[in-house]
Parts: sequence; C-alpha cells; structure tokens
Amino acid sequence: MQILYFASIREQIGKSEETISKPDDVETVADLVAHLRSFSEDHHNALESMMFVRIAVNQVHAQADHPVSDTDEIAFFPPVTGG
Amino acid sequence: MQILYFASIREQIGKSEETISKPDDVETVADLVAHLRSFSEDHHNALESMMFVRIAVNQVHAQADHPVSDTDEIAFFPPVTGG
Amino acid sequence: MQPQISVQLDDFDIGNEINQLKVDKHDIGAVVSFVGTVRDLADGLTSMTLEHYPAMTEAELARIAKEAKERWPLEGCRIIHRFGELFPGDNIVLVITASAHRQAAFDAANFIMDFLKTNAPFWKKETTSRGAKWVDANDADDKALERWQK
Amino acid sequence: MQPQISVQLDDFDIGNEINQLKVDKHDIGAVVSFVGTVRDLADGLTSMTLEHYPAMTEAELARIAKEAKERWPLEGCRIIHRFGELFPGDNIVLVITASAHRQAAFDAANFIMDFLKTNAPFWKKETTSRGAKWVDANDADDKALERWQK
Repeated sequence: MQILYFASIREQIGKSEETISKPDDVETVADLVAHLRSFSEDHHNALESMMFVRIAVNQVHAQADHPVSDTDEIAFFPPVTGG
Repeated sequence: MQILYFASIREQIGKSEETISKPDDVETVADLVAHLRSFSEDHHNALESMMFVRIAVNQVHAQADHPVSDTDEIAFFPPVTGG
Repeated sequence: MQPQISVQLDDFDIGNEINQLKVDKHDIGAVVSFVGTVRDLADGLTSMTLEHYPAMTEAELARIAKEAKERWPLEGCRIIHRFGELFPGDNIVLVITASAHRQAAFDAANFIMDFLKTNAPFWKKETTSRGAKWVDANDADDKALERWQK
Repeated sequence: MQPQISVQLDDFDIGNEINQLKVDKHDIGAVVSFVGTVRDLADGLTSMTLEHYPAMTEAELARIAKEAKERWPLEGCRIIHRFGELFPGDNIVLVITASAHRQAAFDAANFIMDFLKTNAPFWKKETTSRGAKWVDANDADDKALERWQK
C-alpha cells in the first residue's frame, strides 16, 4: 500500500511517501496507524493525536474505521487550511 | 413645489415634471396626491392606486402621511426594478 | 473606509474595480462581488432601458452602503449601477465588498443587493419584437428584505 | 452545466473567467464571485506557501461543485485554487457561480467556500521574519458548515 504524508505531518516524519506491505492483522485505518507508529519515534509523534490527523483513502476523506487493502493509497494530513 | 414623475407614471401623465404652488389645505403627500388627481384624467389614473405609487420627498423615500412644504421636491414612481 | 458609488452609462471592468479597492489595503482576505446582467429570455428581448432618478440614485446607494458598513467590518465597498439602453448579456450592476472575513463580505454584498433591489430608484423597460413593457416589481424582493430586520 | 475546476500555480483574471462562464449562456442574470487573497498582517508576512494533495485536490473541488449544483439551479460554476509560493495581496482562490436568480448564486458560492475551507486538501505555511509556521485550522470554519446540513 502507498502511504502519503502532507504538510506538518510530512515534515515531522521526514518523508512525503512510503510503500509498505499490509500486515495481515491491519484491517482498518486505525490498525494501520498503530502499525505505522512502530516505524520510528517521528512516526509515533506525528500520528499520536488522531484528533489532529485527517485521513484520505484513495483520495477520498475517510474515518479511522475505514477498511484498508494492500492496493490502497492512504494519506495522512493535518486539518486543511486552503481557501 | 417641484413634482417629478418616473417610469410608467411619467408615461401615463405625459410629463416628467411640473412646478406647482402648494395650496394651503395640502399638508401631507396624501393631500398633494388628491390635489394632483384633479389636474387631468391622466393624473387621476396614474395616481389612483396608492398601493402601486411610491413616494420620495426631497430624494428620500417617504410615506403618504409625510408633510410637504412649498420648497419640497416630491417624486412619484412605481415600485423600483433595478439591480 | 468610504464606499465608492457610481451611476453611469458606461460598462465596468470587474477586475479593475477589485484591484482599485485593494490599493493600500493590507487586511483584505476576502472579496465578494455580484454582477447583475441582462438576461436573454425565451421571448426574444432586443434591449432593455434603465430609467433612474438622478438626484436620488447615488444618495440612496450610498445610504445602503453605509448601512452595510455599520453592520459588517468592511475594508472596501464599491457599487456601480448603469442606466440607459442595455442589451442581452450586458452588465447592469456591480457590488463589491472586501473584508478580512469571508462571511462578512458575503453577507454585506447580499444585503446591499437586497436593499438595492427594493430601494434604489431604477426602472427597467424591456423591448421585444412585440413592443416595450415596464418590468413588474418582484414580490420575492420584498420578502428578501425581511431577513435583514434587526 | 459542467463545473470547471483548476488547481494551478498561475494567477487568474476574474473578468476573463466571468466572461468565459457566460459564453453561449442566455439565462444568467446573476454572477457571484469570491476571491480569497493573502492578507498582509501586522506580523510582517513575507510569503505564504500552499501545499496540496494533487491526486485528490481537483476531485474534491469537483465533488463540492457537484453538491452545489444539485442544491441550486446554477448556469455556471468555476473554481480556481492556486498552490506554490504566494505573496501579500496575491490571489489564492476564485469561486464563481452564475444563475438566473441572485440568491441561488450567493448561496452556492458561500456553500462552496465553506466546504472548500474544511475539505479541500490544501495547507498554508506562512513565512515571516521570525521563520516559517503552518497555519492552524480555524474552528469557525467547522461551525460554518453546520448551517448547510440538510
């Protein structure tokens, strides 16, 4: 699966994307976040507060209980500030 | 006093303005309208329905009970349709 | 901030007008504009003539803009209303409001248009192949005013 | 009517955009536009950088425009959002809505901006003499959405 990071989350993690294989026990975005937090202290810190992290699955806004598959593009970003 | 007519009321009366002397018993716009109606059949018809006629006294919207003086500019016109 | 009012025969350029409103202003984050145009309806409108009450028109538009300025924190306000003979697609009226806040700009422009529609002394006469006819006032315009009552 | 969406580095010309929206349209009586610009605040903003999520941005703006089109009778709808480095006074976003009816045009533009502010994947980073800082999201923007709930 393709993981994308934007804005302050991208800066905290230090990369804009990474490709990972979905572990069998990762079924939802929430599971995926728990998995990603184990990658590094930066991942842990950037994805710690899910009140702050917004999610898109395949370019559509999603909630933490959204299911994920190995072919998905999952993006994590802070609340948007365009306009 | 200076009397002005606009739009359909101007066309019905056949003139855009006329200068008249205020009769002593004309104290309000309503009195003035009654006076003007006596000028001609066209005046009578144009000013017959006060539901339809709008009034400005010295370039400010006014109601029929607004007092009038001999130095006023009184305008009569249909509901506005600009914008 | 002094609202800028024009009543004119000539057309206007909305981009120019917005740029002029922004000159020397630093706290504009939102600019809302309304353009009213001559509709080319099914009955074959050939032209529209706008009559107005010159001595009153600018004063009435200024009064409406002043009321908007008292209700919302505006950094700029521009009203242009044309008169004379206009054709389908032509511009009739332009209202621009500028503010630090987008909702203030939206509400002020909306308010100005509602009051302009019922208070500014303009009258439209439409000419079609069947002749010329004064446009009737719209009851909905009176209704639109009610929501702004304080 | 197909909403026209652009996400671009370049600036836009609001007059041009309105004219293009009117081509071959006959029933437009009202055009409302919103322009969002970079404010030059007291703390000495030198520039603002807009990051976005390219694969998602246009699709999200199109989804918002489609929702507006389903709610109001629109004859035209145009959204342009810039990204990259911008400076005080620069244009950021343009929304244009055209309709036969002025209130539909006002409400649709207002609705699109409220949804864009909370849903379109853009992030602003402000640079001042003291460094660069991501702009915090505004709670008021979430509140603004509530009034559009059906």
